Amino acid sequence: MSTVSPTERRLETNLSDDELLRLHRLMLLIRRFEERAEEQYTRDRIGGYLHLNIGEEATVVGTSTAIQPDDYVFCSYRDHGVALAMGASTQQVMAELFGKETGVAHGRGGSMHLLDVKRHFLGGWGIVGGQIPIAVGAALALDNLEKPGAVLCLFGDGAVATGAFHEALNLAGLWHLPCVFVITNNGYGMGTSVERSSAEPELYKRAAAYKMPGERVDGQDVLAVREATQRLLRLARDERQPSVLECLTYRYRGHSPIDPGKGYRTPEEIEEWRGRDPITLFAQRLQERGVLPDNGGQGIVEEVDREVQEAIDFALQSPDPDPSALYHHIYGEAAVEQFARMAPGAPFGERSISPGVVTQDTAAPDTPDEATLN
Amino acid sequence: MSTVSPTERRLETNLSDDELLRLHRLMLLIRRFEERAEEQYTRDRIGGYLHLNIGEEATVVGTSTAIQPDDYVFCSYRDHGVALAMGASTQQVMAELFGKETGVAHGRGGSMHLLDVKRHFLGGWGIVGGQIPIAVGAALALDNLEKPGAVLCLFGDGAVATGAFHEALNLAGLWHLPCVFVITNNGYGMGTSVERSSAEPELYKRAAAYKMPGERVDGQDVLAVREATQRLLRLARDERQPSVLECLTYRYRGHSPIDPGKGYRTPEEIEEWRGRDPITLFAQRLQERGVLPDNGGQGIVEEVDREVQEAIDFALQSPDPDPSALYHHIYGEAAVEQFARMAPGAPFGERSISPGVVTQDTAAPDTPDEATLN
Amino acid sequence: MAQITYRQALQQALREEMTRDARVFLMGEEIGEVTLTPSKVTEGLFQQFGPKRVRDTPISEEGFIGVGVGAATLGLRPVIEIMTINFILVAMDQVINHAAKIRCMFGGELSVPMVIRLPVAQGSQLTAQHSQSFEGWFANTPGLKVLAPTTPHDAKGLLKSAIRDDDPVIFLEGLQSYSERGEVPETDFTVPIGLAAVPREGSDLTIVAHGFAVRRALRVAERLEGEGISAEVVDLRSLRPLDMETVATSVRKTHRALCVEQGWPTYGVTAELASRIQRACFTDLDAPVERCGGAEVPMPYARTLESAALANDDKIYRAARQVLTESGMLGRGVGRDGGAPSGNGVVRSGTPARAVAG
Amino acid sequence: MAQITYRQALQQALREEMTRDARVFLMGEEIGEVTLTPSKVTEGLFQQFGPKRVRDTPISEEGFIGVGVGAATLGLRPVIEIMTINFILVAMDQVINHAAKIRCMFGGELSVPMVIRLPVAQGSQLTAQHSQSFEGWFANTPGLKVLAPTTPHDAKGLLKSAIRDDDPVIFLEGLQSYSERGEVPETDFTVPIGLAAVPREGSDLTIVAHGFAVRRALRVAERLEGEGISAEVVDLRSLRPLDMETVATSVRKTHRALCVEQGWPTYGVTAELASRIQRACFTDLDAPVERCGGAEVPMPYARTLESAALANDDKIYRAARQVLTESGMLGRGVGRDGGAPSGNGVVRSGTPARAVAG
Ligand SMILES: Cc1ncc(C[n+]2csc(CCOP(=O)(O)OP(=O)(O)O)c2C)c(N)n1
Ligand SMILES: Cc1ncc(C[n+]2csc(CCOP(=O)(O)OP(=O)(O)O)c2C)c(N)n1
Ligand SMILES: [Mg+2]
Ligand SMILES: [Mg+2]
Repeated sequence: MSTVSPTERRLETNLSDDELLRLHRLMLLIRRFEERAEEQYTRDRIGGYLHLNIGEEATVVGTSTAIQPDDYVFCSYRDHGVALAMGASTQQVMAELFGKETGVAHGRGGSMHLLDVKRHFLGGWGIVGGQIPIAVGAALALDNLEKPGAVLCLFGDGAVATGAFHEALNLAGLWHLPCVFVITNNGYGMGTSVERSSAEPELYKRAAAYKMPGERVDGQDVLAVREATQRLLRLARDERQPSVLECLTYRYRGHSPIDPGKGYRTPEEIEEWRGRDPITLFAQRLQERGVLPDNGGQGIVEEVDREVQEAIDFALQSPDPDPSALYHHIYGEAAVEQFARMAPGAPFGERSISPGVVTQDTAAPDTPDEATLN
Repeated sequence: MSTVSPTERRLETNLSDDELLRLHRLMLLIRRFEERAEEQYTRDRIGGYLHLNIGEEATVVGTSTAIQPDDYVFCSYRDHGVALAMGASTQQVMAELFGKETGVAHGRGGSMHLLDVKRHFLGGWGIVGGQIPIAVGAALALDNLEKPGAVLCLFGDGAVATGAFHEALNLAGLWHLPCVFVITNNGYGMGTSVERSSAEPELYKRAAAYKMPGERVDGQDVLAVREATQRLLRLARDERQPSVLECLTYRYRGHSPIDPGKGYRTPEEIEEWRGRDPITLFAQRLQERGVLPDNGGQGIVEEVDREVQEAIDFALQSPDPDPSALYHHIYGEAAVEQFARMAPGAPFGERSISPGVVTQDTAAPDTPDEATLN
Repeated sequence: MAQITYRQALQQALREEMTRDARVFLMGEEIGEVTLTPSKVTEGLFQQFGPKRVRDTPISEEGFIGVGVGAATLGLRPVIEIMTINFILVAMDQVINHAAKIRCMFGGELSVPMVIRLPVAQGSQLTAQHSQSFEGWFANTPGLKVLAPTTPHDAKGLLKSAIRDDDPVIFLEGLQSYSERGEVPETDFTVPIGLAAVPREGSDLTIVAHGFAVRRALRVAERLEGEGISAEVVDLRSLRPLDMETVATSVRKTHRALCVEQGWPTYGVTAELASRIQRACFTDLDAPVERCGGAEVPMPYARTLESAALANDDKIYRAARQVLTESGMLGRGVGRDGGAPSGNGVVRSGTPARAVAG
Repeated sequence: MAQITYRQALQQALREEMTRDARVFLMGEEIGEVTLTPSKVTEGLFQQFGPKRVRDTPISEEGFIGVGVGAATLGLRPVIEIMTINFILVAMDQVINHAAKIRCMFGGELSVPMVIRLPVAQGSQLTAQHSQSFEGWFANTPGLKVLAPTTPHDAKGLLKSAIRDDDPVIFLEGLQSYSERGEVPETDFTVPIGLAAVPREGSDLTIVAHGFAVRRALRVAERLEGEGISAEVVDLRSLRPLDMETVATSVRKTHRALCVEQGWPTYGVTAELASRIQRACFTDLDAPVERCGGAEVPMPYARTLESAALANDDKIYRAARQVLTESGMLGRGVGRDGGAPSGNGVVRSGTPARAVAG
């Protein structure tokens, strides 16, 4: 892992105290949310994969809060933090992890596929690199529709090796699309270090291949991340110049629950990064400035604890999706008629035991296009 | 199309006269071979696609003749020139275009899939970018087997936009594999100019993304191309340092017979490039040095004409593959027994009209692995 | 009604939909500034609608199909042309893991109203990497719809339906059909998704096919008519959804079925058809459902080999005679000009029996 | 004979073949320096054979499968692990357009002795992009062989055969099977490619399956036995080549067939099986061939939905009873604990008849 220059302690910013506290609170919320999610996972209330942002909060919050209302955000399966920083309901996010009908994806997507269309968070995606061309497509839509706004596309260091990354960045550069590509470089893709996955381990330098500006920022410093993201988003919006931002950060946990995260990292390395914990660092700076009380803002901590506990309670009390809704949300409404001649019940329709019953897409808005466009 | 600096006319080289004449003769052979192939195509003796190197002879010959006996060469479907420069039999190459059993691929591959395993020419490939990872795989084999030698991988400017390019170059750079990536930049992928396909139109600069050296050379200057290729192959062989070489050249013809090649290029542009014809340029230099007689080496021209005519005669007289051999070369020998229980004639085997009869792979050597390794 | 080509019909559909709905836009290689696609369907549209509505792309199928998916999630209606079906292989992840999954995995909160146009062809000596027909793979994928128009009429009507549809549609075009002519209404019409057509009625045998194989089936039916055999042809038009009602109604009438495809039959489209027909018409069949497709080889270049590999009229004809023979309608010979069952080693033995071969 | 797990059996095969033949090498993500693959099959091999024989890769499936193809053309024998089958979608072009085509399109002058190991699983709440089973697409592709061992014995014997084979082999592993134990000879043995197995004999019904569905079929057969029904189970072991002899011999004996798969049945593996069975056993069948597979939806996350989507034991059991009922062997009810045919809207009507619904 490349070392990063130590975060500078000055707090030069024109953010108001309230705004600063909001960033702090979001980072705390993510940390707490994920610690509790981890615990719920061991209690078997959450299944499948569970990829945690713990340790990466400054990068997550610094990027996601840098957007304007017209912007859109995409990220990988490591998406809890982004969803929360984008303002998605803590309760509905937790409910999604619990696989409940009240979840942000109605229990269909789980941990990896959070989203909040109203807040322009267009999802967590499970195939490494897969969301990058899709994000570029969103930028193209803004361009074609002559909308303001830009797209923020987050992905990991591991995704840089995929063909999808390359094709997408070339298209964005070629077509001058408003998109900022953020590499959340936490040093590893599963157990593979950046040095073992990238011929050029200084990942931001890849930008030059697409004639884009590329820069690197201390991903533990929420304000530095936020400032850089804001600047590059402006460049995207105002000059249709896409760019690459590499944030150097670290995940404290393993890749997912089955990975203890230790086989490929030394205890010293983990300790070193913990010594630069983004929440602690920012809290210190806020205290120095007098924004946070000296007790580290115990009130906020308790508030966040309560919010997460309420989310767990909400999730627990929420209904499971009804098995009869299995065939909802597979196709749009028109499919009911289109599939009628192969469906069960039709004269020569499905006869096997688990046929494809097409039913109405109840959750989709009547005009999903317009709904998504806001 | 980016302009290239004019070829310098000095003939500084330590090649012998014979060697210089050999390069000249190869370029002539390719030009003549393809002109005649084009004519045979209009006479319907050749079918499918036919992608011509005409205009690109200096790049083709300069690269392909730079290899050492231990090296391997891969290229795209625009492969006639490479096959001939690699020393494949003119007759067997023409026979392949005619779809004859005597062709280099026994009539199975046609124009796009020439090869000559003995001479280490491992093929013309039809999917843009597809051969690049495969070439890296050959380099990996050399590495794993601790063989000397390097791999020369040719592809077009259009291939730079593919994910395969990116993934392959990253792997080669990461693993320090002996491979030289040659971009035959003829300005266009079909009707799309480099400026319309690549965010960074100076394609050699892409090398930096993989921490490789990248350079650009005048692709109309056979000696310059050859020198650069030799140097980079040495770097690959001796220091396991892969690299990118961009050769600026031009195809006089359209992409393939159905494309007149005019809708996207001005007559002026075409004329300009014809004014820098690689064969004429080299002939002039050879004449200046006195290697070629002042009549431009009419003897060589006639020799080449004869060679190509003989190839056409050979192809015409060669037998078509027998339809009964349809199922040859699909699988190795073991398949005959493996597929017996679904084959026609088996108790419950194939009953449809065009079943998959597996028959012995007669052309494959008994131990293809060792045969290919030489 | 005007007689126009399949190509013109598709172009009309694009032009009309682009005019009707500003959200519709095109992407693909060589579709715009110059039209060097084999289909030539988009000719003139760049000039009419400009560079943002008709986007020429680099050779980045995975990239620009992904871009289409993203644009669709924001409400645009991309219509993407892949030069031929063969090149979609580099983009399968975007089609299968993304386009087909999005509506479900996001609980209906996002949708992908996108059309991917895929010209399909076998033959013309295009060889192994350029002569494939794996549309069944898309038809195997929930979340996708798969259409395959055969006539100019259906080409226009179905493409319009596909563009207006809220789901990702794989739209298979017959590369061999672009110049075929047919009647196409000048009105703004659509052909509904999910209905097969019966371009020829008959009483002795049902031939089920899609795409270019339908044209072959029709020619074979004509040839059979000359021999006093009445064959009905079902043009599926849509592989997913699949109109089993039309197929089964026909087979229930004729008692015999032959399923034809251009691609490789083993695990191919005809497998599903034969399987469903035996299920729906178990007691109606006078002979096992027969299948006919291309030889199971990567397509070879040489003409001799290629024509042996294609699912050509003659093979379909012989397969048809075989069904009729097996059902007892014809004698054991394979008919006038059919000769021996085939030149490629098919050993037939009437109704299956444990043969000695071993 | 030693009782070892499926995982250990595969690992033994790799270790033995790597020891026997210096040309064999491994590639894949997370297979080496640390083993973070779900399969964990390669554990310890990096330490034993070093970084060139066990190559950890970046996330570049298209790239490193292509690298495998290239290394194979030069005579090496790559064995590539893709973390799960789902990720092969980014590399389809290298598998289908390259590995499968090379021998033919180069007239037999090159070959690709390569194995691609693909763990397959449904369930465990891995959701839409991580819970697929499209092995039929490979089985549809001439030039490939497709194996699917179910037991530790076959896992080892078939992997060794695959590595020694001169053609590209798609090797499907059951992600749910890695910890299952079974007897595996300590000798150097191989299981020949192209032969199905009959892990359980019976006389009333043939259940044909591959991979993890075989284990389910065996459990269902046991349950049926308790009800006096004798089911035979055919474990295909290989999808391409397909051992129709074993399948048809069984069906000819039992007169009833049920084909089961974990994936989506429409245009899936069971389509081919049912189609071939009706062809080979037309006069032997007492009921139409039945099929059972996963629900045709992208796999949802919630447990309630996921378990409704999986082709679980209960569904297979009910499908088996259905075949028996239709053949007249059982009464019209669906049996003791089967209850109504299903909770998801299947309307059954005995032998197919033109129903009124229309
Ligand atoms: C195409 C593809 N290959 C493999 C995987 C399995 N996989 C899931 S996450 C991951 C590592 C990704 O690392 P990185 O991009 O650095 O993101 P991080 O997990 O560190 O946030 C891998 C290999 C996948 N999801 N998609
Ligand atoms: C993946 C893929 N997409 C599209 C094509 C169709 N196609 C064949 S050649 C070509 C242009 C390639 O241009 P370039 O790489 O510059 O090579 P050139 O023809 O100029 O030698 C295209 C688009 C293909 N063969 N493969
Ligand atoms: Mg990472
Ligand atoms: Mg070019």
